[in-house]
Amino acid sequence: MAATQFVVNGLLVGALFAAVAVGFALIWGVVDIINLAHGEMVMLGGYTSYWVLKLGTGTAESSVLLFLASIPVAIGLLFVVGYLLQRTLVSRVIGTDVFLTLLVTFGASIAIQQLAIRAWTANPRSIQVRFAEQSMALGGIVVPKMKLIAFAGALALTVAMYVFLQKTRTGRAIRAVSQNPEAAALVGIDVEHTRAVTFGVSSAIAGGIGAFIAVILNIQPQMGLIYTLKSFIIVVFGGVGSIPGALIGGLLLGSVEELVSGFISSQWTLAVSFSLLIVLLVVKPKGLFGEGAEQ
Amino acid sequence: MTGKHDRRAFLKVAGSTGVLGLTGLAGCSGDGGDGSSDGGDGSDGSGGSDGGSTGESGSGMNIIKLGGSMSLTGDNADLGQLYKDAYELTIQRINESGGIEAGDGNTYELEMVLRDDGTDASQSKSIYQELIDREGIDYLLGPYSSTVTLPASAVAAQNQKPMVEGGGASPEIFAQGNEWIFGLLPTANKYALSGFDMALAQDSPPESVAILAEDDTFSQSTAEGARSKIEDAGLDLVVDETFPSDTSDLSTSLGKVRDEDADVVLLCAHQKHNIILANQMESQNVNPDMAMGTVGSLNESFKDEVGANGDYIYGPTSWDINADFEDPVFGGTQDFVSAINDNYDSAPDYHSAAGEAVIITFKDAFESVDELGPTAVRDHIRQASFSTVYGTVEFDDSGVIDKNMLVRQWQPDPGLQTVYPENVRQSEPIYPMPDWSER
Amino acid sequence: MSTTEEESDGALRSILPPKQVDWFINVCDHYGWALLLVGALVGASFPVLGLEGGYYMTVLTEMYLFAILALSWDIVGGQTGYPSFGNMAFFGIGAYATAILTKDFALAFPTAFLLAGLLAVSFAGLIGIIVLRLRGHYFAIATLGVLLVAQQVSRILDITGGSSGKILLETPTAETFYYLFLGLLVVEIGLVYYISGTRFGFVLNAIRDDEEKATAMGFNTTYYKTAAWMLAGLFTGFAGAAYSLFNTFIDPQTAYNGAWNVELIAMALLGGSGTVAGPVLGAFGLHTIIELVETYAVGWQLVLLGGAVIVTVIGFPNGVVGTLSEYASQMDYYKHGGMAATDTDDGAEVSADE
Amino acid sequence: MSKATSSPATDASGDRAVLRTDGVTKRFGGLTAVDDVDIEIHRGEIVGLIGPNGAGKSTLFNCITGTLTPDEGRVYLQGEDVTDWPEHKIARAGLGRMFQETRIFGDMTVRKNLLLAAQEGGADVSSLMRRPDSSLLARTDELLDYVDLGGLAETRAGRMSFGQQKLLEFAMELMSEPEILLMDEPAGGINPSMLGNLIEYIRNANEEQESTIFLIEHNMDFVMDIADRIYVLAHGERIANGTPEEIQNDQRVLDAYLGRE
Repeated sequence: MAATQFVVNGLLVGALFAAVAVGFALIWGVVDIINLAHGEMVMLGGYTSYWVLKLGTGTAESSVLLFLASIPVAIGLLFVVGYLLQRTLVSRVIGTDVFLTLLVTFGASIAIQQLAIRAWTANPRSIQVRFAEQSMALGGIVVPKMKLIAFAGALALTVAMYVFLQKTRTGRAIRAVSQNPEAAALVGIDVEHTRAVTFGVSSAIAGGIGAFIAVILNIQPQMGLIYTLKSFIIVVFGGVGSIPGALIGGLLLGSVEELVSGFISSQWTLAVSFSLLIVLLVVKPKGLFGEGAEQ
Repeated sequence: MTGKHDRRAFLKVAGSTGVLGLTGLAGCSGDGGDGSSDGGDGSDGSGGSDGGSTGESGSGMNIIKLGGSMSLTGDNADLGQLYKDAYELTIQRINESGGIEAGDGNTYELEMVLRDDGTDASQSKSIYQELIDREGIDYLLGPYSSTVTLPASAVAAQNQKPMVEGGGASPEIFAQGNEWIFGLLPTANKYALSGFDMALAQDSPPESVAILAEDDTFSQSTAEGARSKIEDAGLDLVVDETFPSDTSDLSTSLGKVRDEDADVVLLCAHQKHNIILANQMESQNVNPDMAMGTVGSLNESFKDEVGANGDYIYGPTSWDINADFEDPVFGGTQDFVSAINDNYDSAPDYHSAAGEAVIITFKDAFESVDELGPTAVRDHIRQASFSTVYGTVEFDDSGVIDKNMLVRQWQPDPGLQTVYPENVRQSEPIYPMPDWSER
Repeated sequence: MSTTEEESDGALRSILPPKQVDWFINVCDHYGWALLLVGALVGASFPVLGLEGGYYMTVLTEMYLFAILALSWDIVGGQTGYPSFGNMAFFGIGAYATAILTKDFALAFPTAFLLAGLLAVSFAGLIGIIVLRLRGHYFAIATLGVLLVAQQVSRILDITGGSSGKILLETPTAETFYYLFLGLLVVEIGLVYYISGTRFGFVLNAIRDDEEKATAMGFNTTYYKTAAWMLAGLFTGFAGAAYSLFNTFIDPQTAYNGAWNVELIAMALLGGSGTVAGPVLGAFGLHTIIELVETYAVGWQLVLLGGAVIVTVIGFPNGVVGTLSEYASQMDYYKHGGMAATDTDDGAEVSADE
Repeated sequence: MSKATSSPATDASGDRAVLRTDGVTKRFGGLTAVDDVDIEIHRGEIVGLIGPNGAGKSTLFNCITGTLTPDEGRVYLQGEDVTDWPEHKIARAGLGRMFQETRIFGDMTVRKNLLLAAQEGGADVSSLMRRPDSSLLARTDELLDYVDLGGLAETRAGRMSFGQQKLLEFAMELMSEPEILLMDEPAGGINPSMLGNLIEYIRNANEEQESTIFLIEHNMDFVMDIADRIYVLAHGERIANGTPEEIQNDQRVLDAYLGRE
């Protein structure tokens, strides 16, 4: 019984991790960059939604619909942030040493985080969404309604991303650039723009998830790193370039973490996830589901 | 205000490090040279060794410098600001009223050098070392939070400078045989005790307790104190979880609390986790008789974030804002409260009062010793006894104030109320707290 | 790997003729040992000349400390091309080892110090075998993982004092630490300088430039990179071993400080990674700046660190020393005909196999 | 163990083989990239390996060098079975390799590239921890002069042109004096004048130092000109073996390969 509850908790938040990781994986696959500032996009998305509600209504309490209405704002704004991040900074180091790309995004991460602290203080914030009953019980398993909504939202964003990549013109351009930038350029795709759009889309999804996190957990300027790390673990689990892989990886990571924290102690979750990561990297470097994690 | 003095200190520092900066960069390049020809200004030396922390101010008045670091940015910036406000206001009042008539017959103005440690323990040591060596400070103001205070207290001991602090409550700080540190907060292991006393005095006292503790030094000490109390009182400890500081989801732990049906939930953690607790208790449908957070559950910013979810939550405080203690600078507690409210944005709480008492502790010592000096001041503080807005200050042998916590509760109607002990309480505690479905 | 910048630097050329730079670098190269000796003597003379224990001694000691850390990082990150984000794990192990050995086991500091180094190096060997199989992104994040796990473990264990850490009040004098860090630094510079002129050093560089080719040439690269990694672990561990007592306090956050890890990478990069003098100069320079910022621009340190990292990486990826020597070698190349004796410029660098 | 089948036609008997493969087979998934291939190369020979794209030439090379381990069959270097040795050990035993795309160590100086290639002293720590002695330095200068890179010793290798890098790579192989040198398309991507130089260097090395060379090449003029003997692979199988003239007249080869061009 307890285990079921832990797994349910894990799946509920795991979907959020997965959606964040999908964007991370997309940037990794298409631009070949590990975006260490990806977690900051989650943070900024959360704050966007928070401030939209707070400034719009004077309080961070909101109805479900009002909250959901704030998400497109977060998504739109973060698209711009991601697009600009690529255009102004990341594009300058593409194709150089891996490690330089890591440092640039890490530098961006620190700077964004610290500026956020200066702007909004380090205090945690959260958005309150009111229901008559906050949670429902399904056969002894407690499921908070808002988490369920966030879960659905995360899945929707992930699926939207998938469809976008498969069905739209821009999506095809992104996939073309990911497979062969030179060839893509030859057929008339603006590679730089496409990469920036990739950054934008990935950041937008992260931003949308940030808004959900502001409701079900809380947001804080330094929250980003942990989401970046989780994304990395998930992508390695799922295999670079595989959206279904990332989704399964996210749900898996969420469940593992909750089981560890439920049966052992939450002090061990990070250690366990990273140990799993290292073992997996050594034993099965292409991920559980991936085709090409080889650098 | 201290702005004028700060600027002068600033210029002095600018001069000396300028030399360091230039020579530091002028190393040799090329393979093999280690370039250690930099920073060679032994002649400049440490500005402090000669000046001491007393000197002439511009107006001809003697000055005594107090120095310390505070969490002005970073995680605990809000609380750090409370100390800074209290320090500033108290020093300003002392100087306005003619300064300190010290035991050596001279009159001194106080000056404060306060650096930001960004709530980062690894900065603490070098900041204090710098204050002692370069600013020549002999009397140290402690930083906020136990993690930052621990290394700072070691610097005080090594340099034999007295440090009075109102922000570090871990018993570790006072367990080192350090004779130079004085703490104005009850040690962390006492934080939860009054809460239990209150609960046990109720008509239907609790039987089982759940502890959720953050894994930092302060929270672990509060949990430790609570555990022995639970054992002594014959209570049943049904959940005892430790979680890392960066956790932002307590739902699995709270699920256990719900499943075990604990009567008391004790969260040994800071403000961030109190916010999570308040929100997730609702979403996880956890209905204990009492929920208490050890630090950060009584701040206004906590209540702002959680709204009605914060109702009925308890928290300990070392100071009753409604009390009326005599104070040599402000007159009384209420005068202090209104002075802070008039001059600053944040409403005072026990952190502010402790900050005030830090300054008064030094003032009292300066006035009492025959000869100003770190050792004499330290010796006086050890046996001093005086009243401040914070209450009566007396230190025990390990250097901690002897004080118990009061308990306050967020109540829906009047707001924050002191509910324990009975002789000072404003209202009865609302115990047990109503279930979520009944709110 | 790295890009060359052929940008026209006409203005620079007139202020700083490459010839002079070339000459200067040659001098430094030829008299490397003499320069090191002079540097060591100058460093050693400060306390004799009256630098007393106190702020400046602390700052200098910390500069040496960071130079040791940056240079150690560079042995693996710069020379061998394995950028580690987890070097501070060795530091933490060294730091806790001396703290525990001196406080709980009452060992003398020198014994504890040596044991701590040994412990750090064994740990490096063990971890190296696992993580050095990974490349690029995977290596970087795996090392970060090692750092975070080590930190979390020290937070949980009792012997490390849990999250409270350990206060260490009985410590050697400030002068002792000054000389200890200076000595460590001088020894390390000497060693790295020597190695960079041996075939062992060449192999490390070869691994950085093209590990497959190095293997095809008959070098067991696992062996060399593990050796480099352990060497870095040794010096980082020693630095940590001295630091805990120097700092009189150690806790998980201080011992396994992720921000420092980035700081020391920035130092190596700023000075010029892959060179001997670069990381050392970078450490001296950046630490000075950080000290200044801490005093004057309180609260902006980290923003500046982030900005500095970005500017360095984008504008200056070879660092000071690297840029200078590249600049000087341009001279050399054109003097000998440069691209003249050439041919079709490739473009065909898309690797077909692998 | 050894099947000792089909020795090559031009086998000068008694001459021990420098390199011999015996039924080497490598599969990837369902695909057999190299199928039961026997090869034998003798001291002082220049042997070509040709075949259409995807014939398995590079895979065969990788099996020989130890980059890949063959699924079946053995590889012998100077009579010793090296099939299961790690790549670096095979290299150290005297097998040199030039990759298809030029691979030098771009961020190191030209001289360091050469010093690295020198095999003297082996790979044990004590010798690696010594600085290179003057005779070794003299040799690097000599070799650089020989391949027309004199004066560029202290230049960062990655700074040089593509052709110069190719020459450096070749000089590195001369420096290491391998028992046998495997070259993957040495003529690829360099201009005709430099190709002339390269042919001359290869010839000289072969004649003066008795170097043994095994090369993959698509440039037919080049390979017919330089090779003593040629193996032809198609679909992973060895379909022919003989002198350039024999190969040019072999119907199977024409069908499988030349005919298509």
